[in-house]
Amino acid sequence: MDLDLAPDTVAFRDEVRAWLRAHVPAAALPSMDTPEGFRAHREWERTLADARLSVVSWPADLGGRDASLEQWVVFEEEYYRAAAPLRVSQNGIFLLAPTLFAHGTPEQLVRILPPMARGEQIWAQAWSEPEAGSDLAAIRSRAERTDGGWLLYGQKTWSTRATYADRGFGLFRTDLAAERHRGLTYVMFDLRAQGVTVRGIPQLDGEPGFAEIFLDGVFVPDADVIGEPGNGWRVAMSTASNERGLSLRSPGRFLAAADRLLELWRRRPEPALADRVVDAWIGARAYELHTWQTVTRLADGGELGAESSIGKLHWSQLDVALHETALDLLGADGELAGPWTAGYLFSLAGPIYAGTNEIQRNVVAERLMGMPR
Amino acid sequence: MDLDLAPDTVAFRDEVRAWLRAHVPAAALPSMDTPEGFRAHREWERTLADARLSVVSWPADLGGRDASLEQWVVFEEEYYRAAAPLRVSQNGIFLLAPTLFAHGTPEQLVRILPPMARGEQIWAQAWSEPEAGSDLAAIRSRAERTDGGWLLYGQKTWSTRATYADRGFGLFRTDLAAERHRGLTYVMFDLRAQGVTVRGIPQLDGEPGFAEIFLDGVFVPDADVIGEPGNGWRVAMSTASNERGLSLRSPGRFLAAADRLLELWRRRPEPALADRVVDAWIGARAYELHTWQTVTRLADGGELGAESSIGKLHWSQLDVALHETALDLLGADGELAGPWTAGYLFSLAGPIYAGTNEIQRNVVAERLMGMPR
Amino acid sequence: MRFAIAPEQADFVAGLRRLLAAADTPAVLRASIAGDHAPARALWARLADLGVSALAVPQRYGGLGATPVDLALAFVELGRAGVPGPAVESVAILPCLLGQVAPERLEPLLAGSVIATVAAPPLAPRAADCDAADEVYLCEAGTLSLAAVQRRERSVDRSRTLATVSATSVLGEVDAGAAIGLGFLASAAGLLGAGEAVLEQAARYATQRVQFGRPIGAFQAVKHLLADARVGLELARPVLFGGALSVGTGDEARDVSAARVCCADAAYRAARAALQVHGAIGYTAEHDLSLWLTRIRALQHAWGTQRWHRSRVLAELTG
Amino acid sequence: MRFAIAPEQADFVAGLRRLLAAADTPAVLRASIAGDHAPARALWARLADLGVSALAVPQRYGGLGATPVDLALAFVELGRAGVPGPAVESVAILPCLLGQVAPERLEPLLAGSVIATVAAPPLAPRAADCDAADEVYLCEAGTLSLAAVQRRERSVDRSRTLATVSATSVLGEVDAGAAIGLGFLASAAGLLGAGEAVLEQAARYATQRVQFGRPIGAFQAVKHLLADARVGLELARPVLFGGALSVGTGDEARDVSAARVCCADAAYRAARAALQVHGAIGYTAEHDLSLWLTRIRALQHAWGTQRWHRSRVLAELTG
Repeated sequence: MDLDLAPDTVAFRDEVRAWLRAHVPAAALPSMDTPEGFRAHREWERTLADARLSVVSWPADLGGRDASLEQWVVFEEEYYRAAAPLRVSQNGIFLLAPTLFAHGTPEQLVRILPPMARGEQIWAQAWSEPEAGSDLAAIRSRAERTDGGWLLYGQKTWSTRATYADRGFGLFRTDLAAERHRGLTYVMFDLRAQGVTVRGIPQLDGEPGFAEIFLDGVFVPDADVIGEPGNGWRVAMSTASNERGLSLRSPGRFLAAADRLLELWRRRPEPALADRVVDAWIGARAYELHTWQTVTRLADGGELGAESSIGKLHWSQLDVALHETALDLLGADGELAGPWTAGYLFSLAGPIYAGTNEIQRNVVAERLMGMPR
Repeated sequence: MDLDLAPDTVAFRDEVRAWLRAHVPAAALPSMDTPEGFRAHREWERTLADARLSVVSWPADLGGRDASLEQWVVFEEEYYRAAAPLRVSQNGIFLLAPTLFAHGTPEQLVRILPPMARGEQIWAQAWSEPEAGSDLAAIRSRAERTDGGWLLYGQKTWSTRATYADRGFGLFRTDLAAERHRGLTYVMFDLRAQGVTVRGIPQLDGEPGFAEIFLDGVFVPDADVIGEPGNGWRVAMSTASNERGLSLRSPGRFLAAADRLLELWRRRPEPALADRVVDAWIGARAYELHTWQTVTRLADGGELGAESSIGKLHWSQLDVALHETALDLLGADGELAGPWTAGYLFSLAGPIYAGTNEIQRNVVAERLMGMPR
Repeated sequence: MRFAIAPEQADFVAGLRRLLAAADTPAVLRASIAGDHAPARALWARLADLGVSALAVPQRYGGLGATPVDLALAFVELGRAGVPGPAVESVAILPCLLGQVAPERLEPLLAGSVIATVAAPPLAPRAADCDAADEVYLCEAGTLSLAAVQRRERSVDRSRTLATVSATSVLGEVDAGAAIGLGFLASAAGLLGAGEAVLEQAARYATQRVQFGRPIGAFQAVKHLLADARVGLELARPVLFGGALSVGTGDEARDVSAARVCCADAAYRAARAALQVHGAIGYTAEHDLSLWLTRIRALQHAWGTQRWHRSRVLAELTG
Repeated sequence: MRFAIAPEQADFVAGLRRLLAAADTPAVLRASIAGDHAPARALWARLADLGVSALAVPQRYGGLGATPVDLALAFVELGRAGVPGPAVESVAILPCLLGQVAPERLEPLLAGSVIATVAAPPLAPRAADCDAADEVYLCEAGTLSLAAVQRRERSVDRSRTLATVSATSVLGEVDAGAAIGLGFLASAAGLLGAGEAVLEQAARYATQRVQFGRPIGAFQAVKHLLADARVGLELARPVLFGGALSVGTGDEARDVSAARVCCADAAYRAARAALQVHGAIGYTAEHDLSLWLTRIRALQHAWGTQRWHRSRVLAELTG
């Protein structure tokens, strides 16, 4: 048992660290939920791609570096520590790409992934619907068979990034007679296509971080279906597990936030809040070590599975508590709009999205602890 | 709106305070869950009764003082502040007596209550059964009709005080064909009668604070049934509401504990625990003020009802948190057996007995907030 | 001992609640967020007609000289409805300050024709809602001054504007303790009302929203989240009025700060529960819930933080 | 980077767990409570045969010189099984102390023929489990001494006896830091194991106990209580082994204390959840659960409180 990075990981880390030091913009980019911020973030993806740092874990021929999981975790840690820009491409690279690697055709891989890696196509997820939030199987949007493809009808909501993104992916009902999980098909579609209407939904901070998508006879060629028609639920579950697991919430994010909290504590110590500050750091460290444990298990051929629910419950609660502690340390300044309140508002979504924490607790109790359904 | 005690309450409080100062034993009595402690506590009940302070809220002709609810709360506050002995008669005076006042015959009142008031008869509750803990309606013990009365069969458990008490009360199934809540009868029985076997159950602290009761053809005369046979559930519910509500957990208990916590804090301050100490005091104060609000409502003819669940959730969690804070303040001394660990172990039962907190939360959500069952 | 509101107080509350229920305060708040304070001013004028702005003005200056309990009752309703500020400042704090050194400035305040705000560093380093106010004051080191805005800052609650201010002309020396104490009480009351409002919204939503074939309120996890939040609010309410009754007594510092601690905690817990029950829709600025959520967070930091009030209670208890 | 236990470590754990599963530790603990330490001694002898008592003894003195990870693995199992003490003292702390000044006293310790305990004021002001020990030491102000019991005190865990001790003969000056650091690690590991044990008991009970016509584990409130406790334990385990790997590095103080904080918190939360799931039966001394519940509470206070370890972590992070 050890926590020593492999020599090539150390070399990779040093390269990443040096590159980030040289290239991360000194001033934060504008919010990616504004038009100018979206453009700036798209350009940043291009800059990353030019250094072959936008999708390090992908194969080299698709724009990546064949980085190991260990290297990926280290990359993320360096990335967050450098306070580099948020990834506007994250829905594509962390949700859609793993699905394509698992279920996509070779043609899909070479067509879809390189422009994704360069930020030329930004992807939005389209999971939820008004009546299907936590209950994804209640999806009503449908895809009707047509010549050479499908016509999409219906409404998606809480579609992250969709306000300004290029393309979307999600599940559509192709067999209306089938019950719940059955008869769903995994589809990629163009957000600029005829029949698509996108309406931004302002979040707590007032910016349209997600959107509603209305689909009225939107044509999608067969080439843009992932996996077999009717098999979308199984295809999506591999993505969902990725969303909840390692990919979207790398420990680097929380370690960097905990470091900022400690910096705040040094400037404004408050003995009565000491234990909360310590617990935030310990919580971030615990998630990092838990991730290394998972990385080792996956490297040994293990699966992420229901244990990803444990990670999600932990980081989502840690993130809220960490930011609450920061706001409390700030005293009267705690209500000022700024990085800490932005991080706080963002953290509040953690216990809700990617499967609410109530559902994650059910998963832990039922699948890992044998409780009856 | 005011919190000013009525003049006669002030006079009563002064009398009680002076009497307690003169009579509360300097050294704590031995635990009432030991034979000698039980005897000592029984004698203390007699001492209280001699001063007409054992059942102040009862009518004068039954040993009380016709004290108002306001006076009763003040009495309890003084009692706990004086660190007077725990009430070995509490199952009788707080659980059975309210039931008798509501549903008993005049004959039962004069026969049962005066010896209860003087500690000559100590009562044990016999609610739970092995298969009926939170789910009281699952009771299986039964009472069979016989000449002039009933024969009790079955097993009761978690019967507080039953190890050394004189008599018990509880629900028995009299109509075996009836479903769950129906066909139950409220019965008083002699713990020394033929056919009764009592087996003490040691608690976390090792003392037999509760017991199992085995009943094998125990004769009970008709005179010892409360209310109509088969109507026991309704009769019991008035007691249960009392158990959860004002009676058993007077605010004085928590105010006194919070004062002791503040005393501990003065001796061993620890800035990192400051907020927990404050919250314990505020929590006790909140429960006191909440109780005054309830007292006013009841004085106006209101009912306790489902709101008692709110009080129970609050005090049971407050009690645990307060004692945990004390143990943490004690540092390495926190594990030493003593008043704080005794109070801590006692507090752990709070979220369990008298309807688990899970059930109380259901009650609050369903009956007070309109959530579907 | 009668620890319940009197019939005439209940009438006042009912009247206020009726007015506010008809006022579409979410729309008023959204206008404030957009920088249009006219709807807020119109609402304030109607509240003034009902006497809200005159509550804390002494009778000798034409005000109602209402009790702290009445003030708290009013602020519970303002908080519940989400009335934009500056309410704590204009209604609870400034009447007491101005009465000491500039009673002539009270008349337009109680009539509701002037809305005012005040900063009181270091406790309240910025004046809140100065964009909606006609007058800005600074109360610092025992001196009350007229003040001018120096630098505007944004609050996490987008309907609030904060500003650092500097004195332009000194009005005189004041004893600020009593005034700011009323501010603490009003702040506690407003938070309790806001907490009650979000929990009611959440409970309503839980009976309507269906997932997995049932209203989500049928799930025990949702029930228990709501129940725990309810317990917090139910216990905070008597502490608020206990604090109101203590104003002017030796227990004021202890009991008013205890009220503020309880009400702010209970409101915050209710807000977190309400967001979790609503799920993603609660996270949107379009949903009214968001107006209360950000406000409840912001107000944790206004007129003393929870930490500041807790240490004040502890000092009173052990000092 | 391989953050997982090796196959030979897994074998050692499996062997230990087999031995302990067959040992009826609840009966052993009940005997200790009754003052009969013979069953505990017999169990200790069997553990010594498996090498447990030799783990932390350096190889040059005939011990196994095991890694801190191995030590932690063993203590997780001792904690899970509820093996009576003095384990932290005899197996983790004293080998390192005695090696410095009295290596001749190591041999019976590693053979398991002598069980020993130690007090280290002010952190550990009393020697634990001295009634079950053959030797009592005092480590104070950098000096290790043989000691005699002065005054016995009871612990909330009735299977533990505590005693203040006084030095009878000085053995020499020691550097106690490394030894006590191993004690912290062992204490963390024991708590993690105890927490895992109570949560497993609770999960088993929840599938068996029927109320309202269903196993109580089908109720969401019970599921969520168990799930939250499980999350705490699952996150504490890697922190424990992270701490073990840091022993001897510059991060030891930070990482070992972090491990102790996580493991003790997670165990305590699991204990509270287990009691709530069991209901009244969990509150009885007759139920085995009670043995773990009181032990987990007691151990929050042994070898540094949670507060002490948290402030140590913070000092390391910000010092």
